[in-house]
Amino acid sequence: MKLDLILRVTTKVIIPFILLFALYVHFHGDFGPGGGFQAGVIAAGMLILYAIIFGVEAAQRVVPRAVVHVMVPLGVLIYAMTGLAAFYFGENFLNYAPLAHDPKHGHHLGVILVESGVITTVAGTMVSIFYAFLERGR
Amino acid sequence: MFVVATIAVALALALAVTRAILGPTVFDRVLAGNVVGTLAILLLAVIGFLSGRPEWLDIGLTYGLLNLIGTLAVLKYFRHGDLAHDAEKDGSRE
Amino acid sequence: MELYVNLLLLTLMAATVIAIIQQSSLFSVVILSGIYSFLMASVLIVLDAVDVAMTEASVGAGISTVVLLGALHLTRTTALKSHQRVFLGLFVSVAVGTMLMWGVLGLPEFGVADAPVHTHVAPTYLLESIPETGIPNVVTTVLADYRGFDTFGETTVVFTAGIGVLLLLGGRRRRGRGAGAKDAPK
Amino acid sequence: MNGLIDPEILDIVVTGLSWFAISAGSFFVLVGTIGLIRMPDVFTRMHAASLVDTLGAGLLIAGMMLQAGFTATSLKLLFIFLLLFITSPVATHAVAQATLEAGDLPELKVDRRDRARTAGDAVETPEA
Repeated sequence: MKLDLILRVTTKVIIPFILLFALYVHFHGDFGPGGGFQAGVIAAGMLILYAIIFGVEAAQRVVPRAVVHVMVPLGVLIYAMTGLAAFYFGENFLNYAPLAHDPKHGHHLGVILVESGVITTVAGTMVSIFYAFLERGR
Repeated sequence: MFVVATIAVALALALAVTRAILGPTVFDRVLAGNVVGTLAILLLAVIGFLSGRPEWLDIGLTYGLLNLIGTLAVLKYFRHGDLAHDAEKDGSRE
Repeated sequence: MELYVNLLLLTLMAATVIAIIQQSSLFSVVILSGIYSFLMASVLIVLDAVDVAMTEASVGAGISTVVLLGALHLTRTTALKSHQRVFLGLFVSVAVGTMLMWGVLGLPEFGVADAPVHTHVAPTYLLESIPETGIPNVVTTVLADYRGFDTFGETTVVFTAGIGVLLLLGGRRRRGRGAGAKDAPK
Repeated sequence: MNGLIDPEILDIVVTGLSWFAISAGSFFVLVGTIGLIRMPDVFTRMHAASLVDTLGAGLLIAGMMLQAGFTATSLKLLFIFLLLFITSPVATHAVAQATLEAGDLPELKVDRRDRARTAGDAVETPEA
Protein backbone atom coordinates (compact mmCIF):
# COMPACT_ATOMS: atom_id res chain seq x y z
CA MET A 1 0.00 0.00 0.00
CA LYS A 2 1.32 3.37 -0.98
CA LEU A 3 0.41 5.03 2.28
CA ASP A 4 3.02 3.14 4.23
CA LEU A 5 5.84 3.95 1.82
CA ILE A 6 7.63 6.41 4.10
CA LEU A 7 7.45 4.10 7.09
CA ARG A 8 8.68 1.13 5.07
CA VAL A 9 11.66 2.93 3.57
CA THR A 10 12.69 4.47 6.88
CA THR A 11 12.38 1.14 8.65
CA LYS A 12 14.56 -0.53 6.07
CA VAL A 13 17.17 2.18 6.47
CA ILE A 14 17.18 2.16 10.25
CA ILE A 15 16.94 -1.55 11.12
CA PRO A 16 20.61 -2.45 10.42
CA PHE A 17 21.70 0.41 12.63
CA ILE A 18 19.46 -0.76 15.46
CA LEU A 19 21.03 -4.22 15.29
CA LEU A 20 24.51 -2.73 15.12
CA PHE A 21 23.71 -0.55 18.11
CA ALA A 22 22.45 -3.56 20.04
CA LEU A 23 25.74 -5.34 19.42
CA TYR A 24 27.62 -2.19 20.42
CA VAL A 25 25.68 -2.01 23.68
CA HIS A 26 26.43 -5.68 24.30
CA PHE A 27 30.15 -5.63 23.65
CA HIS A 28 30.73 -2.13 24.96
CA GLY A 29 28.94 -2.95 28.21
CA ASP A 30 32.31 -3.56 29.84
CA PHE A 31 33.37 0.02 29.19
CA GLY A 32 30.20 2.09 29.24
CA PRO A 33 26.58 1.77 30.27
CA GLY A 34 24.75 -1.23 28.95
CA GLY A 35 25.13 -4.96 28.84
CA GLY A 36 23.33 -8.09 27.85
CA PHE A 37 19.89 -7.17 29.13
CA GLN A 38 19.69 -3.80 27.41
CA ALA A 39 21.18 -5.17 24.21
CA GLY A 40 18.67 -8.01 24.19
CA VAL A 41 15.80 -5.58 24.58
CA ILE A 42 17.12 -3.39 21.77
CA ALA A 43 17.59 -6.37 19.44
CA ALA A 44 14.06 -7.56 20.25
CA GLY A 45 12.86 -4.02 19.55
CA MET A 46 14.42 -4.25 16.12
CA LEU A 47 12.44 -7.35 15.24
CA ILE A 48 9.28 -5.90 16.75
CA LEU A 49 9.66 -2.78 14.61
CA TYR A 50 10.06 -5.00 11.56
CA ALA A 51 6.97 -6.99 12.49
CA ILE A 52 4.95 -3.83 13.10
CA ILE A 53 5.76 -2.31 9.73
CA PHE A 54 6.00 -5.35 7.45
CA GLY A 55 3.57 -7.71 9.16
CA VAL A 56 4.26 -10.61 11.45
CA GLU A 57 4.48 -13.17 8.65
CA ALA A 58 7.49 -11.37 7.20
CA ALA A 59 9.09 -11.20 10.63
CA GLN A 60 8.53 -14.90 11.19
CA ARG A 61 10.18 -15.63 7.86
CA VAL A 62 13.28 -13.85 9.19
CA VAL A 63 13.18 -15.30 12.69
CA PRO A 64 10.83 -18.29 12.91
CA ARG A 65 8.99 -19.02 16.12
CA ALA A 66 10.92 -22.22 16.70
CA VAL A 67 14.23 -20.30 16.72
CA VAL A 68 12.92 -17.86 19.28
CA HIS A 69 11.57 -20.63 21.46
CA VAL A 70 14.96 -22.32 21.41
CA MET A 71 16.72 -19.05 22.29
CA VAL A 72 14.83 -18.71 25.57
CA PRO A 73 16.38 -21.72 27.35
CA LEU A 74 19.60 -21.56 25.31
CA GLY A 75 20.71 -18.36 27.04
CA VAL A 76 20.25 -19.83 30.50
CA LEU A 77 22.19 -22.87 29.29
CA ILE A 78 25.09 -20.70 28.03
CA TYR A 79 25.18 -18.95 31.39
CA ALA A 80 25.15 -22.18 33.36
CA MET A 81 27.77 -23.78 31.11
CA THR A 82 30.07 -20.79 31.63
CA GLY A 83 29.68 -21.34 35.35
CA LEU A 84 30.21 -25.08 35.08
CA ALA A 85 33.33 -24.61 32.97
CA ALA A 86 35.04 -23.45 36.15
CA PHE A 87 34.37 -26.87 37.70
CA TYR A 88 36.43 -28.43 34.94
CA PHE A 89 39.41 -26.39 36.02
CA GLY A 90 38.82 -27.18 39.67
CA GLU A 91 37.45 -23.80 40.67
CA ASN A 92 34.19 -22.60 42.20
CA PHE A 93 30.99 -22.10 40.24
CA LEU A 94 31.11 -18.95 38.06
CA ASN A 95 34.78 -18.25 38.76
CA TYR A 96 36.01 -17.03 35.40
CA ALA A 97 39.70 -16.71 36.25
CA PRO A 98 40.87 -20.06 34.79
CA LEU A 99 39.09 -19.58 31.46
CA ALA A 100 42.18 -18.02 29.88
CA HIS A 101 45.90 -18.07 30.61
CA ASP A 102 45.79 -14.66 32.24
CA PRO A 103 43.14 -14.45 35.02
CA LYS A 104 42.33 -10.91 33.86
CA HIS A 105 41.51 -12.13 30.38
CA GLY A 106 39.61 -15.02 31.92
CA HIS A 107 37.40 -12.61 33.83
CA HIS A 108 36.83 -10.55 30.71
CA LEU A 109 35.96 -13.62 28.64
CA GLY A 110 33.68 -14.95 31.35
CA VAL A 111 31.77 -11.66 31.58
CA ILE A 112 31.31 -11.54 27.81
CA LEU A 113 30.11 -15.16 27.70
CA VAL A 114 27.70 -14.63 30.54
CA GLU A 115 26.33 -11.49 28.92
CA SER A 116 25.86 -13.47 25.70
CA GLY A 117 23.67 -15.86 27.64
CA VAL A 118 21.67 -12.92 29.00
CA ILE A 119 21.21 -11.30 25.58
CA THR A 120 20.03 -14.60 24.09
CA THR A 121 17.46 -15.25 26.79
CA VAL A 122 16.18 -11.68 26.95
CA ALA A 123 15.84 -11.20 23.20
CA GLY A 124 14.22 -14.61 22.82
CA THR A 125 11.78 -14.00 25.66
CA MET A 126 10.74 -10.56 24.44
CA VAL A 127 10.17 -11.68 20.88
CA SER A 128 8.33 -14.84 21.88
CA ILE A 129 6.04 -12.87 24.19
CA PHE A 130 5.36 -10.52 21.27
CA TYR A 131 4.61 -13.42 18.92
CA ALA A 132 2.40 -15.07 21.53
CA PHE A 133 0.30 -11.92 21.95
CA LEU A 134 -0.09 -11.51 18.21
CA GLU A 135 -1.07 -15.10 17.59
CA ARG A 136 -3.56 -15.11 20.42
CA GLY A 137 -5.12 -11.96 19.04
CA ARG A 138 -5.93 -13.40 15.63
CA MET B 1 25.62 28.38 29.92
CA PHE B 2 24.47 24.81 30.26
CA VAL B 3 22.46 25.90 33.28
CA VAL B 4 20.30 28.03 30.98
CA ALA B 5 19.91 25.14 28.56
CA THR B 6 19.02 22.77 31.40
CA ILE B 7 16.36 25.14 32.71
CA ALA B 8 14.94 25.62 29.22
CA VAL B 9 14.80 21.89 28.48
CA ALA B 10 13.31 21.09 31.90
CA LEU B 11 10.61 23.74 31.45
CA ALA B 12 9.91 22.44 27.95
CA LEU B 13 9.58 18.96 29.41
CA ALA B 14 7.04 20.28 31.89
CA LEU B 15 5.04 21.92 29.09
CA ALA B 16 5.12 18.80 26.92
CA VAL B 17 3.96 16.61 29.80
CA THR B 18 1.18 19.13 30.44
CA ARG B 19 0.01 18.70 26.87
CA ALA B 20 0.18 14.93 27.23
CA ILE B 21 -1.98 15.10 30.34
CA LEU B 22 -4.47 17.63 28.95
CA GLY B 23 -4.49 16.47 25.34
CA PRO B 24 -8.09 16.07 24.20
CA THR B 25 -7.38 13.36 21.61
CA VAL B 26 -5.07 10.35 21.69
CA PHE B 27 -3.00 11.87 18.90
CA ASP B 28 -2.17 14.88 21.04
CA ARG B 29 -0.81 12.52 23.62
CA VAL B 30 1.21 10.55 21.09
CA LEU B 31 2.68 13.77 19.74
CA ALA B 32 3.49 15.02 23.23
CA GLY B 33 5.00 11.65 24.08
CA ASN B 34 7.27 11.88 21.09
CA VAL B 35 8.36 15.37 22.13
CA VAL B 36 8.97 14.12 25.68
CA GLY B 37 11.29 11.47 24.24
CA THR B 38 13.26 14.06 22.29
CA LEU B 39 13.46 16.34 25.31
CA ALA B 40 14.64 13.46 27.49
CA ILE B 41 17.54 12.93 25.07
CA LEU B 42 18.35 16.64 25.18
CA LEU B 43 18.10 16.73 28.98
CA LEU B 44 20.45 13.76 29.19
CA ALA B 45 23.01 15.45 26.94
CA VAL B 46 22.75 18.83 28.63
CA ILE B 47 23.00 17.35 32.14
CA GLY B 48 26.01 15.34 31.03
CA PHE B 49 27.75 18.50 29.88
CA LEU B 50 26.60 20.38 32.99
CA SER B 51 28.16 17.83 35.31
CA GLY B 52 31.23 17.51 33.11
CA ARG B 53 30.75 13.85 32.19
CA PRO B 54 29.26 13.73 28.72
CA GLU B 55 30.11 10.08 28.07
CA TRP B 56 26.67 8.59 28.43
CA LEU B 57 25.22 9.66 25.15
CA ASP B 58 24.72 6.02 24.11
CA ILE B 59 21.62 6.10 26.26
CA GLY B 60 20.30 8.94 24.12
CA LEU B 61 20.47 6.69 21.08
CA THR B 62 18.52 4.03 23.00
CA TYR B 63 15.84 6.58 23.86
CA GLY B 64 15.54 7.72 20.27
CA LEU B 65 15.28 4.23 18.80
CA LEU B 66 12.77 2.94 21.33
CA ASN B 67 10.75 6.14 21.18
CA LEU B 68 10.31 5.52 17.46
CA ILE B 69 9.30 1.90 18.06
CA GLY B 70 6.75 2.86 20.70
CA THR B 71 5.23 5.66 18.63
CA LEU B 72 4.94 3.57 15.50
CA ALA B 73 3.42 0.68 17.46
CA VAL B 74 0.72 2.93 18.90
CA LEU B 75 -0.10 4.46 15.55
CA LYS B 76 -0.10 1.16 13.68
CA TYR B 77 -2.46 -0.25 16.27
CA PHE B 78 -4.67 2.76 16.03
CA ARG B 79 -4.91 2.65 12.25
CA HIS B 80 -5.47 -1.07 11.78
CA GLY B 81 -6.66 -2.28 15.16
CA ASP B 82 -4.00 -4.97 14.99
CA LEU B 83 -0.28 -4.80 15.54
CA ALA B 84 0.61 -7.46 13.00
CA HIS B 85 -1.48 -6.13 10.16
CA ASP B 86 0.36 -6.52 6.87
CA ALA B 87 -0.72 -3.59 4.76
CA GLU B 88 0.51 -5.10 1.53
CA LYS B 89 -1.66 -8.18 1.81
CA ASP B 90 -5.05 -6.51 1.64
CA GLY B 91 -4.69 -3.57 -0.65
CA SER B 92 -8.47 -3.33 -0.94
CA ARG B 93 -8.66 -1.58 2.41
CA GLU B 94 -7.59 1.89 1.47
CA MET C 1 20.74 22.47 40.06
CA GLU C 2 20.35 18.72 39.78
CA LEU C 3 18.16 18.76 42.88
CA TYR C 4 15.72 21.16 41.25
CA VAL C 5 15.66 19.18 38.01
CA ASN C 6 14.90 16.08 40.04
CA LEU C 7 12.13 17.83 41.96
CA LEU C 8 10.56 18.98 38.70
CA LEU C 9 10.81 15.54 37.14
CA LEU C 10 9.32 13.82 40.19
CA THR C 11 6.45 16.32 40.26
CA LEU C 12 5.78 15.64 36.61
CA MET C 13 5.83 11.91 37.32
CA ALA C 14 3.26 12.34 40.06
CA ALA C 15 1.07 14.41 37.71
CA THR C 16 1.38 11.75 35.03
CA VAL C 17 0.34 9.01 37.44
CA ILE C 18 -2.70 11.00 38.56
CA ALA C 19 -3.62 11.51 34.90
CA ILE C 20 -3.24 7.75 34.31
CA ILE C 21 -5.65 7.02 37.15
CA GLN C 22 -8.25 9.40 35.76
CA GLN C 23 -8.16 8.11 32.19
CA SER C 24 -10.84 5.78 30.95
CA SER C 25 -9.31 5.35 27.48
CA LEU C 26 -6.67 2.67 27.82
CA PHE C 27 -4.78 3.95 24.78
CA SER C 28 -4.04 7.12 26.67
CA VAL C 29 -2.93 5.03 29.62
CA VAL C 30 -0.42 3.19 27.44
CA ILE C 31 0.99 6.44 26.04
CA LEU C 32 1.12 8.11 29.44
CA SER C 33 2.96 5.17 30.95
CA GLY C 34 5.52 5.49 28.15
CA ILE C 35 5.96 9.13 29.15
CA TYR C 36 6.24 8.06 32.79
CA SER C 37 9.08 5.72 31.80
CA PHE C 38 10.95 8.51 30.04
CA LEU C 39 10.62 10.75 33.09
CA MET C 40 11.79 7.93 35.37
CA ALA C 41 14.78 7.32 33.12
CA SER C 42 15.64 11.03 33.25
CA VAL C 43 15.52 10.95 37.04
CA LEU C 44 17.89 7.98 37.05
CA ILE C 45 20.23 9.83 34.68
CA VAL C 46 20.32 12.81 37.01
CA LEU C 47 21.06 10.42 39.90
CA ASP C 48 24.02 8.97 37.89
CA ALA C 49 22.49 5.50 37.60
CA VAL C 50 23.15 5.17 33.89
CA ASP C 51 22.82 1.41 33.51
CA VAL C 52 19.45 1.39 35.24
CA ALA C 53 18.36 4.38 33.18
CA MET C 54 19.18 2.52 30.00
CA THR C 55 17.17 -0.49 31.15
CA GLU C 56 14.23 1.64 32.20
CA ALA C 57 14.16 3.51 28.91
CA SER C 58 14.47 0.43 26.76
CA VAL C 59 11.97 -1.72 28.64
CA GLY C 60 9.52 0.94 29.74
CA ALA C 61 9.27 3.10 26.67
CA GLY C 62 9.75 0.57 23.92
CA ILE C 63 8.86 -2.98 24.75
CA SER C 64 6.20 -2.51 27.41
CA THR C 65 4.27 -0.14 25.13
CA VAL C 66 4.15 -2.84 22.48
CA VAL C 67 3.26 -5.59 24.96
CA LEU C 68 0.54 -3.45 26.54
CA LEU C 69 -0.92 -2.80 23.09
CA GLY C 70 -0.92 -6.52 22.46
CA ALA C 71 -2.78 -7.00 25.73
CA LEU C 72 -5.26 -4.28 24.74
CA HIS C 73 -5.98 -6.20 21.58
CA LEU C 74 -7.04 -9.21 23.63
CA THR C 75 -9.33 -7.21 25.92
CA ARG C 76 -11.20 -3.98 25.43
CA THR C 77 -9.87 -0.45 25.07
CA THR C 78 -11.90 1.42 27.68
CA ALA C 79 -11.70 0.94 31.39
CA LEU C 80 -14.79 -0.19 33.25
CA LYS C 81 -16.06 1.82 36.18
CA SER C 82 -15.06 0.13 39.36
CA HIS C 83 -17.97 -0.56 41.67
CA GLN C 84 -15.86 -1.53 44.61
CA ARG C 85 -15.37 0.66 47.60
CA VAL C 86 -12.32 2.87 47.26
CA PHE C 87 -11.84 3.53 50.96
CA LEU C 88 -10.11 0.28 51.82
CA GLY C 89 -7.60 0.68 48.99
CA LEU C 90 -7.08 4.32 49.87
CA PHE C 91 -6.51 3.44 53.50
CA VAL C 92 -4.03 0.68 52.67
CA SER C 93 -2.03 2.83 50.24
CA VAL C 94 -1.93 5.83 52.58
CA ALA C 95 -0.87 3.59 55.47
CA VAL C 96 1.87 1.87 53.48
CA GLY C 97 3.03 5.23 52.09
CA THR C 98 3.21 6.71 55.60
CA MET C 99 5.19 3.75 56.85
CA LEU C 100 7.60 3.99 53.94
CA MET C 101 8.11 7.71 54.53
CA TRP C 102 8.68 7.00 58.20
CA GLY C 103 11.26 4.39 57.22
CA VAL C 104 12.98 6.78 54.81
CA LEU C 105 13.40 9.28 57.68
CA GLY C 106 15.61 6.72 59.43
CA LEU C 107 17.96 6.35 56.47
CA PRO C 108 21.33 8.13 56.40
CA GLU C 109 21.34 11.29 54.33
CA PHE C 110 21.65 10.90 50.57
CA GLY C 111 25.27 10.63 49.47
CA VAL C 112 26.86 10.70 52.93
CA ALA C 113 30.28 9.04 52.83
CA ASP C 114 29.96 7.02 56.06
CA ALA C 115 26.63 5.42 55.24
CA PRO C 116 26.75 1.63 55.63
CA VAL C 117 26.27 1.10 51.91
CA HIS C 118 29.48 3.01 51.21
CA THR C 119 31.58 1.38 53.92
CA HIS C 120 30.65 -2.29 53.67
CA VAL C 121 31.66 -3.89 50.37
CA ALA C 122 31.55 -0.96 47.95
CA PRO C 123 35.17 0.18 48.61
CA THR C 124 36.45 -3.32 47.90
CA TYR C 125 34.61 -3.43 44.60
CA LEU C 126 35.68 0.05 43.59
CA LEU C 127 39.33 -0.46 44.51
CA GLU C 128 39.91 -4.03 43.43
CA SER C 129 37.66 -4.65 40.46
CA ILE C 130 39.81 -2.94 37.85
CA PRO C 131 43.15 -4.51 38.90
CA GLU C 132 41.49 -7.88 39.23
CA THR C 133 39.35 -8.05 36.10
CA GLY C 134 40.46 -5.17 33.88
CA ILE C 135 36.87 -4.08 33.18
CA PRO C 136 36.38 -0.32 33.59
CA ASN C 137 32.62 -0.40 34.21
CA VAL C 138 32.31 -1.52 37.83
CA VAL C 139 28.57 -2.04 37.43
CA THR C 140 29.20 -4.72 34.82
CA THR C 141 31.86 -6.34 36.98
CA VAL C 142 29.61 -6.52 40.01
CA LEU C 143 26.65 -7.67 37.94
CA ALA C 144 28.29 -10.38 35.89
CA ASP C 145 31.33 -11.37 37.93
CA TYR C 146 31.17 -10.73 41.67
CA ARG C 147 27.42 -11.22 41.85
CA GLY C 148 27.27 -13.59 38.92
CA PHE C 149 25.04 -15.98 40.79
CA ASP C 150 22.41 -13.26 41.30
CA THR C 151 22.45 -12.47 37.61
CA PHE C 152 22.09 -16.17 36.90
CA GLY C 153 18.98 -16.07 39.03
CA GLU C 154 17.73 -13.02 37.14
CA THR C 155 18.23 -14.74 33.82
CA THR C 156 16.29 -17.69 35.15
CA VAL C 157 13.52 -15.29 36.18
CA VAL C 158 13.33 -13.89 32.66
CA PHE C 159 13.29 -17.44 31.33
CA THR C 160 10.51 -18.42 33.73
CA ALA C 161 8.49 -15.33 32.82
CA GLY C 162 8.81 -16.15 29.14
CA ILE C 163 7.76 -19.75 29.69
CA GLY C 164 4.80 -18.60 31.79
CA VAL C 165 3.55 -16.19 29.14
CA LEU C 166 4.00 -18.79 26.45
CA LEU C 167 2.05 -21.33 28.48
CA LEU C 168 -0.77 -18.84 29.06
CA LEU C 169 -0.99 -17.40 25.56
CA GLY C 170 0.98 -19.71 23.32
CA GLY C 171 -0.05 -21.78 20.34
CA ARG C 172 -1.87 -25.15 20.13
CA ARG C 173 -5.00 -23.53 21.48
CA ARG C 174 -7.21 -24.03 18.50
CA ARG C 175 -10.16 -25.76 20.08
CA GLY C 176 -10.61 -23.55 23.12
CA ARG C 177 -10.87 -20.41 21.06
CA GLY C 178 -14.58 -20.50 20.21
CA ALA C 179 -16.85 -18.89 22.75
CA GLY C 180 -14.91 -19.15 25.97
CA ALA C 181 -11.62 -17.55 25.04
CA LYS C 182 -13.08 -14.32 23.65
CA ASP C 183 -15.50 -13.72 26.49
CA ALA C 184 -13.22 -14.61 29.32
CA PRO C 185 -11.29 -11.33 29.68
CA LYS C 186 -14.38 -9.11 30.01
CA MET D 1 46.58 26.08 9.02
CA ASN D 2 49.13 26.88 11.67
CA GLY D 3 49.82 30.56 11.92
CA LEU D 4 46.94 31.59 9.73
CA ILE D 5 44.50 31.88 12.59
CA ASP D 6 45.40 32.82 16.10
CA PRO D 7 44.30 29.88 18.32
CA GLU D 8 43.00 32.22 20.97
CA ILE D 9 40.77 34.02 18.52
CA LEU D 10 39.61 30.68 17.16
CA ASP D 11 38.78 29.59 20.67
CA ILE D 12 36.77 32.73 21.30
CA VAL D 13 34.92 32.32 18.01
CA VAL D 14 34.10 28.67 18.68
CA THR D 15 32.94 29.37 22.21
CA GLY D 16 30.84 32.30 21.06
CA LEU D 17 29.27 30.24 18.29
CA SER D 18 28.46 27.39 20.65
CA TRP D 19 26.92 29.76 23.17
CA PHE D 20 24.84 31.31 20.46
CA ALA D 21 23.73 27.90 19.20
CA ILE D 22 22.85 26.66 22.67
CA SER D 23 20.86 29.74 23.61
CA ALA D 24 19.06 29.72 20.27
CA GLY D 25 18.34 26.02 20.69
CA SER D 26 16.97 26.58 24.19
CA PHE D 27 14.79 29.35 22.81
CA PHE D 28 13.39 27.16 20.05
CA VAL D 29 12.79 24.25 22.41
CA LEU D 30 10.79 26.52 24.68
CA VAL D 31 8.91 28.15 21.80
CA GLY D 32 8.06 24.76 20.34
CA THR D 33 6.60 23.43 23.57
CA ILE D 34 4.72 26.67 24.22
CA GLY D 35 3.25 26.16 20.76
CA LEU D 36 2.38 22.60 21.75
CA ILE D 37 0.29 24.07 24.57
CA ARG D 38 -1.20 27.05 22.79
CA MET D 39 -2.05 25.81 19.30
CA PRO D 40 -5.69 24.94 18.61
CA ASP D 41 -5.66 21.47 16.97
CA VAL D 42 -3.47 18.45 16.40
CA PHE D 43 -2.04 19.51 13.07
CA THR D 44 -0.85 22.91 14.23
CA ARG D 45 0.55 21.31 17.37
CA MET D 46 2.45 18.95 15.11
CA HIS D 47 4.02 21.96 13.48
CA ALA D 48 5.13 23.28 16.85
CA ALA D 49 6.44 19.88 17.93
CA SER D 50 8.56 19.58 14.80
CA LEU D 51 10.24 22.82 15.83
CA VAL D 52 11.51 21.08 18.96
CA ASP D 53 12.66 18.00 17.09
CA THR D 54 14.58 19.71 14.32
CA LEU D 55 15.57 23.28 15.08
CA GLY D 56 15.72 23.09 18.87
CA ALA D 57 17.49 19.73 19.10
CA GLY D 58 19.67 20.51 16.09
CA LEU D 59 20.94 23.82 17.46
CA LEU D 60 21.46 22.45 20.98
CA ILE D 61 23.40 19.47 19.64
CA ALA D 62 25.44 21.70 17.32
CA GLY D 63 26.35 23.90 20.27
CA MET D 64 27.34 20.92 22.37
CA MET D 65 29.40 19.50 19.51
CA LEU D 66 31.30 22.78 19.29
CA GLN D 67 31.95 22.54 23.03
CA ALA D 68 33.12 18.94 22.82
CA GLY D 69 35.50 19.37 19.88
CA PHE D 70 36.75 16.43 17.84
CA THR D 71 36.03 13.65 20.33
CA ALA D 72 33.95 10.49 20.58
CA THR D 73 31.35 12.54 22.43
CA SER D 74 30.98 14.73 19.39
CA LEU D 75 30.52 11.68 17.19
CA LYS D 76 27.82 10.30 19.44
CA LEU D 77 26.07 13.68 19.37
CA LEU D 78 26.21 13.57 15.60
CA PHE D 79 24.62 10.11 15.63
CA ILE D 80 21.88 11.33 17.94
CA PHE D 81 21.25 14.27 15.63
CA LEU D 82 21.07 12.01 12.58
CA LEU D 83 18.73 9.64 14.39
CA LEU D 84 16.40 12.48 15.39
CA PHE D 85 16.66 13.94 11.91
CA ILE D 86 15.46 10.67 10.38
CA THR D 87 12.97 9.40 12.94
CA SER D 88 11.10 12.46 14.16
CA PRO D 89 9.65 13.49 10.78
CA VAL D 90 8.64 9.87 10.23
CA ALA D 91 6.90 9.71 13.60
CA THR D 92 5.17 13.02 12.92
CA HIS D 93 4.11 11.78 9.49
CA ALA D 94 2.64 8.65 11.06
CA VAL D 95 0.76 10.75 13.62
CA ALA D 96 -0.64 12.94 10.86
CA GLN D 97 -1.70 9.98 8.78
CA ALA D 98 -3.39 8.24 11.68
CA THR D 99 -5.15 11.46 12.67
CA LEU D 100 -6.46 11.95 9.13
CA GLU D 101 -7.69 8.38 8.94
CA ALA D 102 -9.43 8.73 12.26
CA GLY D 103 -11.44 11.54 10.70
CA ASP D 104 -9.95 14.67 12.22
CA LEU D 105 -9.45 17.33 9.61
CA PRO D 106 -7.36 20.45 10.10
CA GLU D 107 -9.26 23.47 11.35
CA LEU D 108 -9.25 25.93 8.50
CA LYS D 109 -10.64 29.41 8.16
CA VAL D 110 -12.34 28.69 4.82
CA ASP D 111 -15.70 27.00 4.99
CA ARG D 112 -16.47 23.53 3.73
CA ARG D 113 -17.82 24.44 0.28
CA ASP D 114 -14.71 26.40 -0.67
CA ARG D 115 -12.54 23.48 0.18
CA ALA D 116 -14.75 21.04 -1.68
CA ARG D 117 -14.45 23.18 -4.80
CA THR D 118 -10.67 23.36 -4.62
CA ALA D 119 -10.22 19.74 -3.67
CA GLY D 120 -12.39 18.64 -6.59
CA ASP D 121 -13.84 15.30 -5.65
CA ALA D 122 -14.11 15.54 -1.88
CA VAL D 123 -17.72 16.69 -1.96
CA GLU D 124 -19.22 14.68 0.83
CA THR D 125 -18.91 16.40 4.15
CA PRO D 126 -16.55 14.49 6.39
CA GLU D 127 -17.62 13.73 9.90
CA ALA D 128 -15.30 14.99 12.51
